[in-house]
Amino acid sequence: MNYQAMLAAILLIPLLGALLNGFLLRSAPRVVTVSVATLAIFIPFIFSCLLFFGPVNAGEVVRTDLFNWISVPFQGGHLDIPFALTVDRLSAILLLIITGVGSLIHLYAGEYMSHEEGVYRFFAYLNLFVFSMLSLVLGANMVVTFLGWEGVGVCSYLLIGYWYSDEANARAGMKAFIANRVGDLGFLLAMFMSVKLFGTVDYSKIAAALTNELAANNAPMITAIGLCLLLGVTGKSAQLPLYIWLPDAMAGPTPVSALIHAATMVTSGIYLMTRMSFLLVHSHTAMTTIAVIGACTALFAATIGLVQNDIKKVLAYSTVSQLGFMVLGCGVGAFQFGVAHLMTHAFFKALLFLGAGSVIHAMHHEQDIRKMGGLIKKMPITGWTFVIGTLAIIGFPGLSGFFSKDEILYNAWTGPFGHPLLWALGAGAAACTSFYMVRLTYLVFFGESRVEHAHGHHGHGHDHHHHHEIHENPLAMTLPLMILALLSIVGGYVSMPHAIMHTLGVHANENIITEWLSPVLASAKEVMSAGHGEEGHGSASLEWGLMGASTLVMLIMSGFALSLYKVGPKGGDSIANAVGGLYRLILDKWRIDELYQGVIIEPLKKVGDAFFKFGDRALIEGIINEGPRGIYLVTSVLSDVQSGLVRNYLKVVFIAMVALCAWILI
Amino acid sequence: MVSMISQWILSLLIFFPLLGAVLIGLVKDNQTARHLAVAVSVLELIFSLHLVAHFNADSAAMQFAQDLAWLPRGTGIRYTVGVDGISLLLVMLTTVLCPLVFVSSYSSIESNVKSFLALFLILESAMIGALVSLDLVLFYVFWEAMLIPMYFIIGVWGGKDRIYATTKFFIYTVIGSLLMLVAFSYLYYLHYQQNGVFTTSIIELYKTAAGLPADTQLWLFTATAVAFAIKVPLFPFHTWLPDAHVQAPTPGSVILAGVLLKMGTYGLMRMSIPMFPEGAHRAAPVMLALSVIGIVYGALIAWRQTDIKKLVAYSSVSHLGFVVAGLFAFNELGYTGALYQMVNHGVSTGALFLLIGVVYERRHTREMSEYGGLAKQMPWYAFFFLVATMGSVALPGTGGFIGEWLILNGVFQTYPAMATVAGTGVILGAIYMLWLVLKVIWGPLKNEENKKLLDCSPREAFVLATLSIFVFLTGFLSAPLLAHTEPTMKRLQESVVNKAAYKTELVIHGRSQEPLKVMMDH
Amino acid sequence: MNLSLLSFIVMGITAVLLSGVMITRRWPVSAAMVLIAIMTLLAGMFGLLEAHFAAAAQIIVYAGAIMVVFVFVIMLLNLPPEELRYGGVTVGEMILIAVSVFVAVGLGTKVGQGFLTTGLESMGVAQGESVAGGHHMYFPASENVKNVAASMFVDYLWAFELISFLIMAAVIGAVVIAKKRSAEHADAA
Amino acid sequence: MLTLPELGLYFSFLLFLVGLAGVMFRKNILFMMLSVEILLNAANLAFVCASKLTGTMDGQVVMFFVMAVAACEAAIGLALIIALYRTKASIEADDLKALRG
Amino acid sequence: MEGSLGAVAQFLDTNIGLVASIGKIALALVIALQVAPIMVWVERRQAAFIQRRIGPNRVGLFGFRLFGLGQPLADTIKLLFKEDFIPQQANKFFYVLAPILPAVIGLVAIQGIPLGKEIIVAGHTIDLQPVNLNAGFLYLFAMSALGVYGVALAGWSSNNKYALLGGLRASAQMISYEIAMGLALLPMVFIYGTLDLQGMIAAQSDSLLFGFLPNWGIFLSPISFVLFVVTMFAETNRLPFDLAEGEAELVAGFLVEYGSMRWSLFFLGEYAMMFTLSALTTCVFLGGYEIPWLPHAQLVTLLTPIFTAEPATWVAAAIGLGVLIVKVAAFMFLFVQARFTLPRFRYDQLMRVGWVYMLPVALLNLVVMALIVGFLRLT
Repeated sequence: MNYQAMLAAILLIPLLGALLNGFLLRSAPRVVTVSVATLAIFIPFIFSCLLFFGPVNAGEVVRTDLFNWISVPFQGGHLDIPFALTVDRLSAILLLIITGVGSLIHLYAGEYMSHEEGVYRFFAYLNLFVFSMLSLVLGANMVVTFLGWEGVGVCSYLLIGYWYSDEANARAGMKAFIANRVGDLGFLLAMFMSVKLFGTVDYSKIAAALTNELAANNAPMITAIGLCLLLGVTGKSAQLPLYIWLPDAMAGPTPVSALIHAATMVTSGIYLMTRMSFLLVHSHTAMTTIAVIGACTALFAATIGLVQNDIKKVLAYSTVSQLGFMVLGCGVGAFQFGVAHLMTHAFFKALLFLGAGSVIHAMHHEQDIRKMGGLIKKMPITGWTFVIGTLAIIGFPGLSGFFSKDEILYNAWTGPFGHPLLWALGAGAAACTSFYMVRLTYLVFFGESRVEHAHGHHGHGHDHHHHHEIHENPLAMTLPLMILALLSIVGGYVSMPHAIMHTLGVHANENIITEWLSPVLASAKEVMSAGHGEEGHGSASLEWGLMGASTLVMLIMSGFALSLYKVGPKGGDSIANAVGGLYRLILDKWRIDELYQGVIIEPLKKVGDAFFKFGDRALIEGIINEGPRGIYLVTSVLSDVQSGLVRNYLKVVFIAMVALCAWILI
Repeated sequence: MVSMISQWILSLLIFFPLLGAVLIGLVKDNQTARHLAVAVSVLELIFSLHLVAHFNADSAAMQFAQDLAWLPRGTGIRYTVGVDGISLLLVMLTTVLCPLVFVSSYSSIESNVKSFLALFLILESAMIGALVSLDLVLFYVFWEAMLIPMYFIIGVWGGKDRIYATTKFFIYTVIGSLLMLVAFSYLYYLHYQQNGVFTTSIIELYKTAAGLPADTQLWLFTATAVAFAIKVPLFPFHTWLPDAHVQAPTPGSVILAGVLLKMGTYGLMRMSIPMFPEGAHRAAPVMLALSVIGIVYGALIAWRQTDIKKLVAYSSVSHLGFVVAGLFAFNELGYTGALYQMVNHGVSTGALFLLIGVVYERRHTREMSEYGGLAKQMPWYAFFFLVATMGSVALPGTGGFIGEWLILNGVFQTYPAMATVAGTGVILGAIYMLWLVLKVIWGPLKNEENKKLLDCSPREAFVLATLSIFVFLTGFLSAPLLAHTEPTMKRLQESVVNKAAYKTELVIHGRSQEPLKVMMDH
Repeated sequence: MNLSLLSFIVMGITAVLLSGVMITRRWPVSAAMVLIAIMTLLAGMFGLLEAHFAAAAQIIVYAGAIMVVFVFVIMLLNLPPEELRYGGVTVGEMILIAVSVFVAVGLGTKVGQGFLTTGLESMGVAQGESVAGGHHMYFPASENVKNVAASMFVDYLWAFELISFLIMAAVIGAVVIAKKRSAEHADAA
Repeated sequence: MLTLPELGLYFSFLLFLVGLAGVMFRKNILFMMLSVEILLNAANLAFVCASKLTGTMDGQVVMFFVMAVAACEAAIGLALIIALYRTKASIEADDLKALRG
Repeated sequence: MEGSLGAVAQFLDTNIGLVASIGKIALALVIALQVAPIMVWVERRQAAFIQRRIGPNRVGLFGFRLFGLGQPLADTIKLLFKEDFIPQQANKFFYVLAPILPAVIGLVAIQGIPLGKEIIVAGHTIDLQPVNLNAGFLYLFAMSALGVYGVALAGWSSNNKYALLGGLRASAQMISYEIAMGLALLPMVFIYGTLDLQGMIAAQSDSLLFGFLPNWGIFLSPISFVLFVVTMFAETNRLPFDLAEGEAELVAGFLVEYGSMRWSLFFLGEYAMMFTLSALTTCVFLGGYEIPWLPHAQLVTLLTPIFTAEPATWVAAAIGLGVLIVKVAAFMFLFVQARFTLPRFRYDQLMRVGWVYMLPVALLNLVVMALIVGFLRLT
């Protein structure tokens, strides 16, 4: 099997799985459905591994043109957009994450969804999602990427609204889709601009066409492309101002949250920016805007996370915040660390979500952390893996989050587009992260058990189920947790800081991720180094210092959280009461939803109503309906001339005829 | 043999449905008549496949042409028909949609079945005639002939306010077409003045019209464009559409949205733009502005509707705005996108109307609030609804995406700001379509009456599945489809950019003698 | 003055006179019969004009079919003779008739002087006459039917087909209009 | 020189006048229709004469069409007469003014 | 004497056409006038044979019985001397006119039949069709179309309800069947490509199927033939289509108030029309005066050695006339045979047969034949 065919198979097998589950296996036993769905991801995972360690490792770029998709004459030539797939070192990473984490989550979901009816739908959507995500990362041009870009949006829409019987879920899905659409418009415009500027949408061709000269001559256009891409990223990767959909998206089943809203889909923005890095770096404005947006999002979302009580909501805001870190990384020019954080985040956030799911599953869809506590005794595997995840995310030294986040923060200070202020924002976000994650973990797994035995079940799709003792979930659910926990521990070593490397005596110029991605980022590096004389302006001591500072902040905040909440969920009340207004504002998520509702949605609705009632009904229809009335007035006068007597008409004919002949005579 | 068929195929396509209409008149039983109508339309589809099979994709000429004497020689009015890249796709759209509509009408039409079927076949005949005619008078005849069956279809089988709706529809369209007639007559006269002979051949008149002074061109362009804009319908002329759609029976809505509206854009593409390139250039900003306004305006209104059909009707206003915008981008991307979007809109909106018809037949209401949660009771219905919605919101992978992408891309190349505003239509499109889905498909199944609803019958499922397949097929197979149109688009671009006459010629397959004359000579 | 001209004039005058007779009949049957006579005369005139097909069609279609329908209906209704109301004619109408008679006679004298031919020739209408001067036609008279057919099925094909639709519509219309509405009668009774 | 077509045109004029008078002055619909037949015949005569005059066949073809129209007129007209007679027991034109504006 | 003879010869030479026309018309009239009396006799005798009785066989001339051939003469004399009366309430003018119309029309119609090919007299070729219009075919149609008025007027003018019903029936019936009749014959027109009966006969002198069959219309379009024969019965008001007379229901229908010579005039017209239509059938479908497998021209060349050039044509014409009369006689036989063997239709059946069966079949036949002919012409 050659690599081209393998590439195609990676893309198409999940689609096949989706079609099988969606159409043929509707009434198949659950086991069959789950196995088909999982295999449809696992086989591509094997292929991905083969590709990863085969040609990609060797530095090749595998490309295959499946068919000619769009072909239009354009400006004397031809605008050909093939359905082309390509895998290079960047997409290979994502390929592994998507298929690998995807397989684990499929496995997990098979157990998690065991109480559901008609589960084929869920797995069809999930496979379809993987297909879309793969076409997003494998697409060799922007249009194929866009296919995946929107495709993941749709799948996310369908999965968020999976339990559609509750209208709130469906609304959440709709919100996600529309927020994504706003971003997609940005992507679309970016595409149009690249067509205008380069006459192509193929990444490699754009890269080839984009010379420094061209960039200099078309600086506004480049900036516009960058900003439009950023709009796309804010939509898909839930950045300010379009992040609002992600917390609501937690309405979907938890495996979905893990796969889509933590590990894969939301990170596609980072992928896109890395993919287009060679272009973005030409615009200082765009890069700075990206960095600022990222940093602000990181802090902003983290503040909301501080006070949430829903286990998934906390994780959701945490995701937004972490995505902000990644965007910040990209924005300051450290694309490789953005990708690294993407990877580690995929591990530990998926782990956290799955852990949360495990808890929810065991608690029969109870999500309020105030009603949990002490679960670690009943669910040891879930509990301890969750703790590992928490440590990873808060950046406990040695775990994966520590390395990737630290590199981003370091570059936020020293990177080509970095600034200490950005670092400060990032560090603030990291502090908040430590606080809320520790709060969450402690309240759920430690302390007194606050489980209400008589609580009403509001399970989705369950007509009735028995309340039984909370206990550890079966292996199908815990195995992914353990694997992900392992990856969360070791995953960070790919982006080990220089300083540590030197200390450890690793003799390499760059850390693994930088080395790995250097072909992809080569041209961007070149531009950045040209723009700033030398790469970065940091030093080993600065690096150590920043590392120490963030570790310190993490420890302090964790300790603070522990001390506050060791008495239970009421532990934070005193502070909350002290800053009452602010607390409620944050609890209401800064009332951003309400702001949008009041400033954008409602006025638009009013405009629509006005258009309909005034524009259509009154104005246009008025003119149309009143016009004939005037005509009627005129015609009614004329119609009186008609007497209705045939002989009168004939007399006219007669006279006319005689007169005609008389005229001939004369 | 093949050349013989190629020579007569268009006439066959035009007149075969008429024959079917006559046959239906002879049949006694309603059910037999329905079968017969389906059979006729399927045969028509099979005939039309000949066009695809033998179309020369490398040529921009009018193929399968036929040029026969019609009215007395001195008038220059001839029976000239032919197909090029522009009309080919639309003819195929028509022949594909019609059988589906007939299949769907098994349950949606219960009174005066035979008249309905006969009228519908006449309509099909007129639509194909209008798409392939290359003589202004012939075109005009078919153009008006489309109106009559539709008038009755809405007026007889429509909803409560059908008479109002159908009269409005009729008057709007007739006013437009009279303007067009005036413009054509003037052009006819001008040609006579310049060349000393009368002709109504569109191909000949391209040459005459392109040479006219700019002001004349602008006037003539405006007159024809208004006629076509009413049919499209473009923004200020659109108010007939929601009424007509809401009142029309399901098959009527489908064909109205699927094909009839395309006649307007087709007319712009075939007549207004290539005939009066100078005028078109002058009017382009206005046309673009109107279409962009239409996109946003239609979308916003659609969002606020509570009547499902009205929502989809306004969405048509919005979608057709894209098409017109694409036409006036004046580059190949725009034209191709517009043409492609015509086809896609026909498929996806046709599917939506059929879907509305399915529930309307069961519940006899189109109020959104009456529905909700249908996914539980009707999973397949929900599936088709989603597919049609996705087609309508131009999701990549559906044909709508390629259409809108090309259009917006084309417009962006010339008018970036307009394209950006039009792009918001993409967002608004998602908003109102998903709103519709939310209110109809998702949510709890609250209404007691909805708990008894049956899922799609095999017949309905067949129709909807066919359309769904088309939604995706057009999304991936665009390159081979668009290859047929490429030379035509290039020619169009040449003529528009250079403000020169649109050049094309008739390709008459086989011998060109007129058989009647041959018979008379013996 | 040759034989055909003489018979043409006689036929024409008879036809006009008979038409005068026709419109003053009291019995519809008489009027119909007179009309048939007029048509037969006209057919003869057509024959003299070398329009043989027209002549035959005049008799077959007009006299043989249309008038039969008239007669049939008249007989079916069995109408009483109509009272003629000469008093109903107003003074203005009398004057009109007088003027028209005057004009007709005047025109007749002019026509007798060959005014029409010259006038038409000067307008370029009467080509057939002017080209060869005599009774020349482009189309030989012996091929009349063929010529008419050639013109009808080539130049006027569509008109011909449309006429067929018209006739079909008329047939259907006639049947629908004249049909006894049995249901309504039942309701009334 | 006196020629046939020319005379024929004159006769057709006279026939037309008489026919018009018939339609104008008779009150009985049946007579009006018979007079209309005269009008049509007059027109036919004129067409045939014109055909002869111009040496083309068009006049005779049109005459044929006129005849077809006459047939339609007769069919519909007589059907109306029967229907009217059945409902109103009269075919006087003056008795039928229900539709007068 | 010599001079006057010369003047006569001179006159004959210059006005040969006129003289020949008068002669031909006279010949046709003689034939037509003989048809009625002979047919009356034939009809009675044949009826007798069918009914297993003897029939009129006594009246002869000068003591010779001649199978009763004198009977028609006696009948004629009787009819001539019967009282001629006009009913009180009848419309006198039309009552008198009515019987004359069919008789005249019948006698006029027969003039359109070609009695033979041509004869050559003193170097002048004389066509043996009494009235030779180039649209002779249409002429016969026109005449047959006018035939209805006699019946209709008779029915109306008698002022008798039976008569009126008979007249109405006759007019409706004849209109109905005239359409089918015309449509039945149209295929023949375009098969032969002419409306001229002489031309049609000439076209039939060829042979078909390698000389196996004569090239007659009956073989070229058998459906037309069948249709035409049926409509012929209807057009002439003969049984089984004699609804207008219908003794049992309408007591002789339109004839109820007629007697004596007026009554016999109807029969004169009816028989003349029967003869004409039979002759038309013969001309169109059965080769007219032509002897099968022996075209006229060949006959003349066969005869020329025996009789010399010009008389040969005369003999050939005589033979032709004989052949024509034999063929027509066969049809007349058929008419009579049908009258006494078939029951009468009911009126609604009659109409249904006309409109629902005959007309569509005729139309279909027309279309099919048109396609075949068109195809053959095109290739």
